[in-house]
Amino acid sequence: MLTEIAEVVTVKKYGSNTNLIKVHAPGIASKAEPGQFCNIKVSETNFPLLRRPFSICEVKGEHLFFMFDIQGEGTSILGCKKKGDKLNILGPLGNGFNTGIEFDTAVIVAGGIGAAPFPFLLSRLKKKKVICLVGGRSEAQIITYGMKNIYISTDDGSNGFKGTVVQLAERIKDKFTGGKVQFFACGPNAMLKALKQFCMENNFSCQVSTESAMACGFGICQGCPMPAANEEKYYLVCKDGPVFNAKDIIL
Amino acid sequence: MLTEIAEVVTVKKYGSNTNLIKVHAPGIASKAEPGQFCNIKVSETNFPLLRRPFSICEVKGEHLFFMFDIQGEGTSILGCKKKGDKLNILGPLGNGFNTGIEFDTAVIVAGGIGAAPFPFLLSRLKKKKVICLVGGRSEAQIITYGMKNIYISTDDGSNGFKGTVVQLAERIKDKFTGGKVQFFACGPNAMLKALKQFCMENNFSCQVSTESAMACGFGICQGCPMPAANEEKYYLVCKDGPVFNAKDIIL
Amino acid sequence: MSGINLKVKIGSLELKNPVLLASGTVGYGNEISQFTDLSKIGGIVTKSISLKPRKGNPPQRIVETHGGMLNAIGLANVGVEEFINSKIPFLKEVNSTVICNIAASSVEEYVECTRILTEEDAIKAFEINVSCPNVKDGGLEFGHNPSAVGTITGRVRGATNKPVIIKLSPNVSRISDFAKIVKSEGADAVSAINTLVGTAFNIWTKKPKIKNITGGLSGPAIKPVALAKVLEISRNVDIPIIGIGGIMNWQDAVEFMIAGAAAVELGTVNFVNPNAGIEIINGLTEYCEKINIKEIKEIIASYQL
Amino acid sequence: MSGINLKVKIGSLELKNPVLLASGTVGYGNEISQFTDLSKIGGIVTKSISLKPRKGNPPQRIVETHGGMLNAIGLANVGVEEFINSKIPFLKEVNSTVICNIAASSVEEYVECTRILTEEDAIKAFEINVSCPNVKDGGLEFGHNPSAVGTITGRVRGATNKPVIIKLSPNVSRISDFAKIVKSEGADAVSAINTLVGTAFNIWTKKPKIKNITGGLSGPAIKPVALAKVLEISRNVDIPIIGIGGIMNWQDAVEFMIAGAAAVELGTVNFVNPNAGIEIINGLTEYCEKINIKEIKEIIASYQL
Ligand SMILES: Cc1cc2nc3c(=O)[nH]c(=O)nc-3n(C[C@H](O)[C@H](O)[C@H](O)COP(=O)(O)OP(=O)(O)OC[C@H]3O[C@@H](n4cnc5c(N)ncnc54)[C@H](O)[C@@H]3O)c2cc1C
Ligand SMILES: Cc1cc2nc3c(=O)[nH]c(=O)nc-3n(C[C@H](O)[C@H](O)[C@H](O)COP(=O)(O)OP(=O)(O)OC[C@H]3O[C@@H](n4cnc5c(N)ncnc54)[C@H](O)[C@@H]3O)c2cc1C
Ligand SMILES: Cc1cc2nc3c(=O)[nH]c(=O)nc-3n(C[C@H](O)[C@H](O)[C@H](O)COP(=O)(O)O)c2cc1C
Ligand SMILES: Cc1cc2nc3c(=O)[nH]c(=O)nc-3n(C[C@H](O)[C@H](O)[C@H](O)COP(=O)(O)O)c2cc1C
Ligand code: FES
Ligand code: FES
Repeated sequence: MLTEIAEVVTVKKYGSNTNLIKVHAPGIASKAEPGQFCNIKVSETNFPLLRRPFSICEVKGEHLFFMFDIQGEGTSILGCKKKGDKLNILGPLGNGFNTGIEFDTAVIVAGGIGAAPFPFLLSRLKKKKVICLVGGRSEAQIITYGMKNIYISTDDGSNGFKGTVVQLAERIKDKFTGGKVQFFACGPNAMLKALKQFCMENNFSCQVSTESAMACGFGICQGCPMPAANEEKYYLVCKDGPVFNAKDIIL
Repeated sequence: MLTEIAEVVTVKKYGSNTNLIKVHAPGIASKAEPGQFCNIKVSETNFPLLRRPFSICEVKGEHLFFMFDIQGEGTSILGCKKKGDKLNILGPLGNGFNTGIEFDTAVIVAGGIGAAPFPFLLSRLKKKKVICLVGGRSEAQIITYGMKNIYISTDDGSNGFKGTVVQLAERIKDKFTGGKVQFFACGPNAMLKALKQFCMENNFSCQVSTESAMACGFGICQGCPMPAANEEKYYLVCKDGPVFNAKDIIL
Repeated sequence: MSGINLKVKIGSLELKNPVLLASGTVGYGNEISQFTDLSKIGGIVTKSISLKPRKGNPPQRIVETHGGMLNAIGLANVGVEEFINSKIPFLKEVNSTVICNIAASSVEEYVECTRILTEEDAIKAFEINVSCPNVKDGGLEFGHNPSAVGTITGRVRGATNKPVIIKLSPNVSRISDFAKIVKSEGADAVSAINTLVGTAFNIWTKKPKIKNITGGLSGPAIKPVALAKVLEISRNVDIPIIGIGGIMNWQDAVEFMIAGAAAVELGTVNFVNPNAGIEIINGLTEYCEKINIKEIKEIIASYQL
Repeated sequence: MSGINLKVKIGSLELKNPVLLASGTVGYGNEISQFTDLSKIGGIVTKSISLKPRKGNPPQRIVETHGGMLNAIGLANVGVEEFINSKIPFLKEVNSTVICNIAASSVEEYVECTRILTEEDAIKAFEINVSCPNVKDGGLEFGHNPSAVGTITGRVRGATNKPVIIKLSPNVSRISDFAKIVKSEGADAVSAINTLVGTAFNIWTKKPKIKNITGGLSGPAIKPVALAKVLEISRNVDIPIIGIGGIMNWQDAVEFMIAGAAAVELGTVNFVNPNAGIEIINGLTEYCEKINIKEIKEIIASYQL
């Protein structure tokens, strides 16, 4: 974990509301693991006050990529960055996906901008079988960047299966074969909750990257609790997560 | 007075810390008088919260020019504007210089960025004799943009007369001849105070453009009081000024 | 026009919409009318008036802070007589609801001002400022003393038949205790909040940036505090509330109404965007359409705790 | 090194410089030590400790506001025993002054915590949090009740020989009244301020954005209020003050010291810039050089009113 002043290299539009920013941050890039995130100060002033957390989307050499949707003031400012601008970045933060476990097939489940951490993860899964399920409200929210072997769902049916990405998983579950199957998911907590249910019923192991409001991003504010499943306590999303084994938490 | 969304045309550096911004604001441009000011929102967010007041430096057709020094966050943001950016501007505000009175020779006295309103004023004094006294802490603060027949003073003697611009006036006062002499001054209130003293002693009529912290710029907050000389009351700098007859106020 | 009804009532006072311009941030209406159409605004609360004119505090009176500003205007105002002679005529023409804000240094002065001004047809209600933090001989002590606030309320109540709104100070432990007292003394409504006491220093001169030493903090910085005060009153006292504090846009106005406000007042935003009132009114209409309600008043105190 | 002396004293407690990290914004020191060199910091105030572990409030616990943030952590902490076993060992190695903050729900619990923890050599002083706005069964009532605050102070005083600092609530009419009482009950110093009570609503769900309904407002938005409270105490009570509230940079720290603070605590800024403490310490040195003083303590309460 370190604080790095990173130079912006490019900001590219991807789809209607999604942006991909590339920054030069050799220190963080050399340490990052898939599923970890960075906490980014989007301005040099006190406005907005807090940093904004973003998953590490890709690492290429000394460069980091973040993929983000414009939500509010923080992401708007980030979307307006130009080549040469400086960003103050804390990272890499949190615990990423555990790929050290045994598995043969990875099922990726991404909801909307929840696609962000997967290009990095997939770059580490070159030797595995991979199936990607990508969901969104409608076609405009479908992000397949860096994915392969893709199945799509949209709530309104404008692209692929009509329904949620978890309903899609249910539908195509006979494809989840090929040795030991491991789910990796990221998206709104409601989606993760439904997916956890699906995985429990079908006996799939599932890692989820969760979201929470955050102030610090590294464990000092206690602002990001996630109820533990087996103990009367909260984990911290920023420090104990953002990736959890779905069965360890109450979504 | 109106609210106009003006497009930035150019931002140019003038000297080390001074900037000249040109914006397209036909509505305000058509109404502006020398010595009036505009209250500018430098960002589209609530940070910084308040508008920033700037004298109208020049009007050319549908364009307004403002000259400003980088002081703090507001002027820093303004200095970073690019062609095509939009600025929300209130103006023209306040009472400008009164040029409808009888005089033959105009003596301009400008301290530092106090030079800002004079290019516009001088464009209206083409038929008068004009003498310009320009002062600053040192050479870097001397702004002669749009001036003519110039005498310079610096506190440290790095350019022109060594001393204040009012001491310079004292030194060269035998040049203030040619019919009825009218002073027009703008600069820090301390300079204006000394100049008022000088003008009283020498019987020159003097108009001063004053400064004050401002919230609204058009008379609703009562934030910008200026003590009246002959009555137990305050004028408002934004509404009754910023230009006053020096003898009417207590500087 | 959309079929949305923006009318609200503050006791017996009907407002065509819940957006008022706050005392001290709109003067007597004339200057701001050059930038906005006051006839569309729910109501105008005039700058605090005292019996005699007040010169106000010496400069510097204001300073910007992060997300806010401090002011110590010192209730500069023209006094009751000049108000009637030169300000009311303009206000009569405006076609908005005029609420007259009164600030005084003694109970007698409050009563006297009310007694004189209640004769003016143009004035539809009174807002009694017992909470200005910048006047040394008045305001502060009143605003922090429940029995003084009660007395003023009762006496002003006796001096007019028009609706009486008491503007409460936020610089107290429990603002709802004050709301209870003013309700029991006959007030029709409360407005909350006035500014928070604050200060700022120049680190080179070591002097306060404001001549009066302390000033009142307003603007978006104080919005969370103001909302909590409105909610506290709403949960504890059955009295109409006018919500004030840091409202910059229609979303903020909605937040206040959800927290319990029957109407809102816009303060500092007027300095930055003198047309904010109308933009907020338009935003409220759109909000009603989006959440599919016909009358804005349905959202008052609609919080789901 | 420059010849500037940054040492200050809070009663008998010597600090190598006046910059402390505030309770609840630095945890127990371990996480932030990855981003900053804690041995350079004047002192670390640990997260409020209660006798038994506290789980804290359910999410959502925090929300950003303009220039600030609301939090309702609910004093999540590991409890005294675990604190001693697993946190103190790290703190011992840090080479900074450790101040232990205690929060409790009863006078007895305050005393018990102090009695146990005073045995720990690593702890150099206690900061007693009587003002956390987010704990329903404790904090709030204490913090707003002068006699309760007095009782806690006296009893804690009796339980330790180490310096006792009482952390005051800003959500009261006159904070200096509380400072007077705690002084008379033997406190060595006060710290001011804790957070302001605030709230925020989601306008679509009509629910509070924070599960606890209200939270504590911190950050630059509250700086003017915090400064005014520090100044009020400084002008009325002769007791060392630790200034807290919205400090983001060394200029802010200087402002607090001018207003009366003998030291300052950094809160929210740690989340944004975990190295802020050291940057501020460097800034203080430069400031002393610029205004040509040898000892930072000369600026304490140097206001020119
Ligand atoms: C571990 C983690 C990883 C994330 N990765 C990504 C990513 O790769 N790409 C991406 O687009 N988004 C990601 N997000 C969400 C992203 O942080 C928010 O979209 C962003 O903070 C919104 O900021 P804003 O100022 O634009 O929005 P605003 O709505 O103005 O934000 C206001 C406040 O709410 C907080 N907030 C708003 N939405 C969220 C949210 N969904 N999660 C947490 N806090 C929120 C903000 O931090 C801020 O304090 C991630 C969140 C977390 C916790
Ligand atoms: C009528 C009038 C005309 C002006 N014309 C010009 C001009 O043409 N060119 C120019 O460079 N400057 C001019 N100024 C001063 C200019 O407004 C300030 O330099 C500017 O507001 C500083 O903003 P900031 O955010 O960069 O500085 P900051 O120091 O960060 O400002 C903080 C706060 O102090 C206020 N403030 C700071 N300095 C001044 C000041 N000197 N006068 C009033 N308020 C101040 C700001 O408005 C703001 O609220 C004028 C001021 C007035 C009142
Ligand atoms: C410059 C200024 C002057 C004010 N004058 C008065 C006043 O005369 N009487 C009064 O009751 N409130 C006065 N107020 C308080 C406002 O009416 C309002 O309660 C406060 O500013 C909070 O709202 P805001 O955050 O929207 O500004 C004044 C506020 C400001 C900023
Ligand atoms: C997330 C968070 C948690 C806090 N927890 C505590 C606490 O446990 N005990 C305490 O005395 N103060 C606590 N505080 C208050 C801070 O110590 C400090 O008084 C307050 O935040 C104001 O300072 P700031 O504006 O610099 O943050 C907390 C503040 C924040 C933001
Ligand atoms: S975000 Fe601060 S502890 Fe997790
Ligand atoms: S700046 Fe508001 S009255 Fe002058």
